[in-house]
Amino acid sequence: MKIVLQHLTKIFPSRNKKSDEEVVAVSDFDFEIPDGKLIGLLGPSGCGKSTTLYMISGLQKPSSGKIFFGDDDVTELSTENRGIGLVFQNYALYPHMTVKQNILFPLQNLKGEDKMTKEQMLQRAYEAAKLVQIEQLLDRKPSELSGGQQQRVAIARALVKMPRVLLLDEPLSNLDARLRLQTREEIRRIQKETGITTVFVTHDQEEAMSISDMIVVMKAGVVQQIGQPQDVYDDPANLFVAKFLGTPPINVFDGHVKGGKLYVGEDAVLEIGGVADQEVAVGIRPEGFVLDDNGPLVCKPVNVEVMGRDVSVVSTHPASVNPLVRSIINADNRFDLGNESVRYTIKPHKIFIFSKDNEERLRFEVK
Amino acid sequence: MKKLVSILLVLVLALALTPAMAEGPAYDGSEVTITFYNTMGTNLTPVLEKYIASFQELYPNIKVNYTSVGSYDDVRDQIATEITVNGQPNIAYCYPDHVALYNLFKAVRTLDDFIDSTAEVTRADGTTEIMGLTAEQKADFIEGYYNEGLQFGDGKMYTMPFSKSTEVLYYNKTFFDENGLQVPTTWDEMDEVARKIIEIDPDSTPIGYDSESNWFITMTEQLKSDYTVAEDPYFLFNNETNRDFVKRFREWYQDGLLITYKLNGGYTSGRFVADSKKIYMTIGSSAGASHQTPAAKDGVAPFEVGITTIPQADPSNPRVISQGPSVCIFKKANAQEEAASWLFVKYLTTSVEFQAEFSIASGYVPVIKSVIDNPIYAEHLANAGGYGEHTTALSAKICLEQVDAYYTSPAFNGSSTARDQVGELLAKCFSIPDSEDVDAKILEYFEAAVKECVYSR
Amino acid sequence: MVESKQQWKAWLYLSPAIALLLVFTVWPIVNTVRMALLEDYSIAAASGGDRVFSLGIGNFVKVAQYQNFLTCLKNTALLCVATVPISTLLALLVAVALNSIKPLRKTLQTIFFLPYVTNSIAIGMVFAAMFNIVGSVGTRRPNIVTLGIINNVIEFFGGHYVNWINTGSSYWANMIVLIIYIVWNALPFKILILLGGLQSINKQYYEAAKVDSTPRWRVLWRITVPLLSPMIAYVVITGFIGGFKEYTSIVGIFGESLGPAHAPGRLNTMVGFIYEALEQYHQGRASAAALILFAIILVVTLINLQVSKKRVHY
Amino acid sequence: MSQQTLKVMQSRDLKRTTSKQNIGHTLGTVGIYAFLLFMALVVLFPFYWMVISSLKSLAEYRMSKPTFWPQTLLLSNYRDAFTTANLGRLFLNTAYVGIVSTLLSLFITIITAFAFARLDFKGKDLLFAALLGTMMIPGELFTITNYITVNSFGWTHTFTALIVPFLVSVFYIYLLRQNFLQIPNELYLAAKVDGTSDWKYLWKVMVPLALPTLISITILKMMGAWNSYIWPRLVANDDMHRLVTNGLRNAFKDTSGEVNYPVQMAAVALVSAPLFMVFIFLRKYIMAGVSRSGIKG
Repeated sequence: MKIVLQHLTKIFPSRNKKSDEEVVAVSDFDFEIPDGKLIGLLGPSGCGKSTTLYMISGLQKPSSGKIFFGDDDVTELSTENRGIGLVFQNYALYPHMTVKQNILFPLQNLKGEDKMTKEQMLQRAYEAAKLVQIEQLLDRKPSELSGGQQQRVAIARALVKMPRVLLLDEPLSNLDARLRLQTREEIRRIQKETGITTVFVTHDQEEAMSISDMIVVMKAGVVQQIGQPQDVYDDPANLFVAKFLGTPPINVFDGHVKGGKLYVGEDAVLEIGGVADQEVAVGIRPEGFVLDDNGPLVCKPVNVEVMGRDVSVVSTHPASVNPLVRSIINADNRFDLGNESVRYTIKPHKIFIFSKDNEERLRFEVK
Repeated sequence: MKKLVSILLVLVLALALTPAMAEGPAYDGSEVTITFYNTMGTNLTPVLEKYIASFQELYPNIKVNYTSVGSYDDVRDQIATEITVNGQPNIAYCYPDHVALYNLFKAVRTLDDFIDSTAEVTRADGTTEIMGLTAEQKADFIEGYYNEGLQFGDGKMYTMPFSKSTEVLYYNKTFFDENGLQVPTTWDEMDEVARKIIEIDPDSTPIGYDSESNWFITMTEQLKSDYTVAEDPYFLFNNETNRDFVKRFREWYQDGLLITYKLNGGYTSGRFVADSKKIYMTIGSSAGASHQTPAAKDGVAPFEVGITTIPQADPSNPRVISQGPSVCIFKKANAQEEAASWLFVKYLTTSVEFQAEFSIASGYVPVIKSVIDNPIYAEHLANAGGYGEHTTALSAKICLEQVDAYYTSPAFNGSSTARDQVGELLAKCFSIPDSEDVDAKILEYFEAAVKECVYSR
Repeated sequence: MVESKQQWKAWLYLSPAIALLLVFTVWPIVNTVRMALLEDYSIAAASGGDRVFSLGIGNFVKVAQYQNFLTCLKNTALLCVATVPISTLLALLVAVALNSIKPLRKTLQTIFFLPYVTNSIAIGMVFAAMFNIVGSVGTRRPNIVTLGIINNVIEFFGGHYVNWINTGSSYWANMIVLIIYIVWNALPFKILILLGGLQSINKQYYEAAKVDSTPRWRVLWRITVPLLSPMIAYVVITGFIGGFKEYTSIVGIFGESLGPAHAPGRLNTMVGFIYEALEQYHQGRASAAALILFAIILVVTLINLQVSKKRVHY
Repeated sequence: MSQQTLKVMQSRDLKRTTSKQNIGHTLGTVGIYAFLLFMALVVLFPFYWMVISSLKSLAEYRMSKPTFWPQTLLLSNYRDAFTTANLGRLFLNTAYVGIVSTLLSLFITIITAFAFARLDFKGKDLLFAALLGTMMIPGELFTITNYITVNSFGWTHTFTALIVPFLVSVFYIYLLRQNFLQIPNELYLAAKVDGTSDWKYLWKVMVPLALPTLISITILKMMGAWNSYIWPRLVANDDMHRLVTNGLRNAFKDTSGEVNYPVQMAAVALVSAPLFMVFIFLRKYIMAGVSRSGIKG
């Protein structure tokens, strides 16, 4: 089932009664989610990603725009009738019901021809439980489960009625790091197994990148970029997207283009074309640095973090927007902290420049 | 033939004259149901039931229901509410103040036309009676009780006395005899005796009085001073005579001779029967004799109870309060209900057997004099004594001895407030400390009480 | 929040309550207003037939002119201000303490339920037994039969007895007893409500507090109270409303004279005034006084609601 | 955390802290128990008084110096209470009125509180404020008007008159609304996603979660039926419909018409006993509460 969002906009009236200011939570969201894909809605908190999810679920009505499930306009359809599954950030399990009762609950609400017999329901509930591997917990109360287990119950409850669309609201945020890794794989597995079109919301770019077929990066209600995770990472549309994706994050410097040369501070790092002379923001991915004793970029090393396969060199640079510049280099390169300075050349496809005015990407040719 | 004509003539005349004589409707034997609100507990309802049954033998078509409605005040509140939807009972226990309230609704049936009616009604057993009271029946009522029905300012009869009590003086006869003390008949004598008692037993408070209100009102009667009248300006109790007796009794209280219910913080009877901090004389309801009788310890009563009339200001003009329920009949659209109610009221109030039995069961006294000749009641009175259960009969006996002394005070809208106010006033004035200007305070309190009464109207 | 266009659904849910309220609450209120605005209105006179009542504010004037009107107002306010915080605080402490113990917990909970099956007459009687002095005090020749348990305890610890409620007692002694009595009466209900509320607080907050080595009292003030605030707001607001309607407790201790024998009426309240007026069948006057009281309670409740809006965390 | 604080925390003598902590904890616990026991005593005293009063003779009850233990235990009061008043009938009437009015009242309270807590409609706040407002007028003022109303419906001397006028309690609606508001919004949203109607959500989720409050309301409402006096006396004081308190007030009088309190207390204790049993049974539901840990955060 593909989901089509047409000019989706959500405006909240101002909370403060005295001012008439309205809050635009989502602005003109236009997107088609292909059938059977896993889509990650990504952005910092308050960017409108949850609102978008809630509009897809029907829990919130768009101020304008339309939502289609397949070819059906569901904009006016209420949540109960949309046939979706939703996993809440805090799971929202019914505390007074056992796991089994929680999973059965959506089935018991089915009406008309969807109505099932008791045996069918139990069968389905058991299948759903098995899918998320909680079949041995069916008679427990939510309070007797660990966070990860609760999360699985929530997924089972969302899946049990075989929804047309599965929506996940920050599904991993309440889990510890290891569980998070494990669970996101699980979500991916389940999604692949069931083939249900799935939208999930997260503020964790790594999470989004690792399992999504496509990601949507949002900021302040406006979609910044849509694409496959690697494409968005390699080709960010603006400084915000560049900064938001990647760990460690991209290094940003003040720079300028002058006479076909890109300067980072006073260091001319690259010869480029297609960009007029101007002040720019320069973003360099950590993996874009190459140790080179004759490299144009000169930093002052502070610390070396060994990460096993890689080594992260932490240094300073006068033009850096952040206090520290972080590069990732192959561990084969021995690096001596005792040096006065460290010099890099930059991989041209790992460097992005952005307009100072609107932070839009400025594309250039490498000369 | 001539005879027949003359009989017819008499009949016609009688019929023609009936309206002029303002006779009440006669009961015609139709089926009616009447209700009777009272406050009887389960100790009394069997007696009532017995006499309802025997009444219904005479009038099988009159069905009598009774409802026991909590306290006297509960009866009043209940009826006052029911009147608003015309749902009042036919007959109810009442105190004069209650009737004054019902009169605001114009809901009470006056009884004069029934009392005077000479219409004959036939009973089920074939005998007849007249609707009204015969001269003998009328004369049989204890006058003071009967006149209570007439005190509503217009000279009309609103209530019939049902069962009565008064205040009597209980005294510790054993103590009085041992110390050669005279039982007081006047307030002056009481003063004297009390001062003697306090010397004999400094731990005691010689006199207890249960009802401040009764005391105040009785004193105005005994002193022939003004209390209230049933017309403007209604509240006359703020006068010098009254202030003076209040001041005098305040001295008693301050000297430790006297305690009242409110000032004592508890029943004075509790101290009358106690072993220490005793009260030797207490004035209370004649119906409460059992409370004034000490429980026997190991089969021996601690002391003998004496009962006598309350002290007087002027022995030649004795005055005691008339208490206890009367009954009133409410107006109803169906005149037959009113007539049947009257018949029932008449039956209960004039039945010697009922009055005797009810009085024995309740500790109240009968409202008709001839009960004394009733063998059962006579036997009851013969049992009168100062110990145990015999005190109840003794107090009844004392009541019956002072039938001429009963007074009643006017009942009108505001009379119940006046009653409450003078009671509070008495306690308030008694407790004025010596450090203050007693006369000025008394005057101030009297004025405030009158103001409160006027406000309540 | 789901934006529902189905207004009618809400009204459907509300309809039974609204229907019953219209008949048994709103209509009597309307009738109250009517009676208050008819000069010298009395149901007795009205149903007697012929009297016609003219419109006017005479009833309100009459209420204000009552010689003890200010006393009534003062007592009402004083009792409210004193009893609500005390009873709420005590109930909170009991509820929290009850929630924090293990042994004896069930037994104590049961004990705190017992007041519900205790007849109200018994409660009144106990107080007389505790504070009441029987006998005469403050006369030239005092003669005390018993000082009451409380005074016995005071004397046991070497103090001087206090004339709490009897002839010659001071206003403040009366007030203290009243406050104790009212607090005592209000406690079981408040404990029940707060105890119920406590059950819905997630234990994790307490665990978190323990990890942070938070002292007990701070846990109470910084965690329990805020999380319990909806229920606290409830008991405070209803407590104020109840406090303004205080009357029966005064009768319970001082009898119908509403004060010690030397100063009857000294402890009268607004509702006491209303009762008296009703008893004298001055329905107009009673209605006017009720509306005045209503206005006062309304203002206080609005203030309460405003405060709780800022302080209550849902 | 600065180096200094770290050092302070590390250098603490844990052993001494442990013993200090134990002492502090024990003292605190003792304090809590002392407080609770004292309050229990205070709260329990009237109940104790009710029981001992029911065992006193009338004379002892009227004594100036109240006794804290009856001089002679008069169990006959209980016999008298049982035989004089028609306790069986009174009890059945009261139980009937209590149960029916509690059930109906709970239903109305639940749906009304739900509307106020969960549904959006125009004028909600205003209506709620108005509802609260009705609590502020002394109910005594309503008595006569309501009596006239009930009478015009022809309800006098019926159980209906005892039940219907008091079905709506703003007091309880307000209480339950507060409770409903505490239930996390997510559960409602989750239920929506699960295809639940508002109605079903109310009964399947909110009501079970508010069970402690609902039981509190049940107790209060039942006790109301046990204690109500003025209204029942007014509208249904006949043998078929009389309730406990009315029956008891009338039944036990001494000769002078005064209430025989000891016997009355015995009767009260008798009729309260089953109620007490029910409460003991319900207690665990109130105390059990429903853990909210299905919700994180």
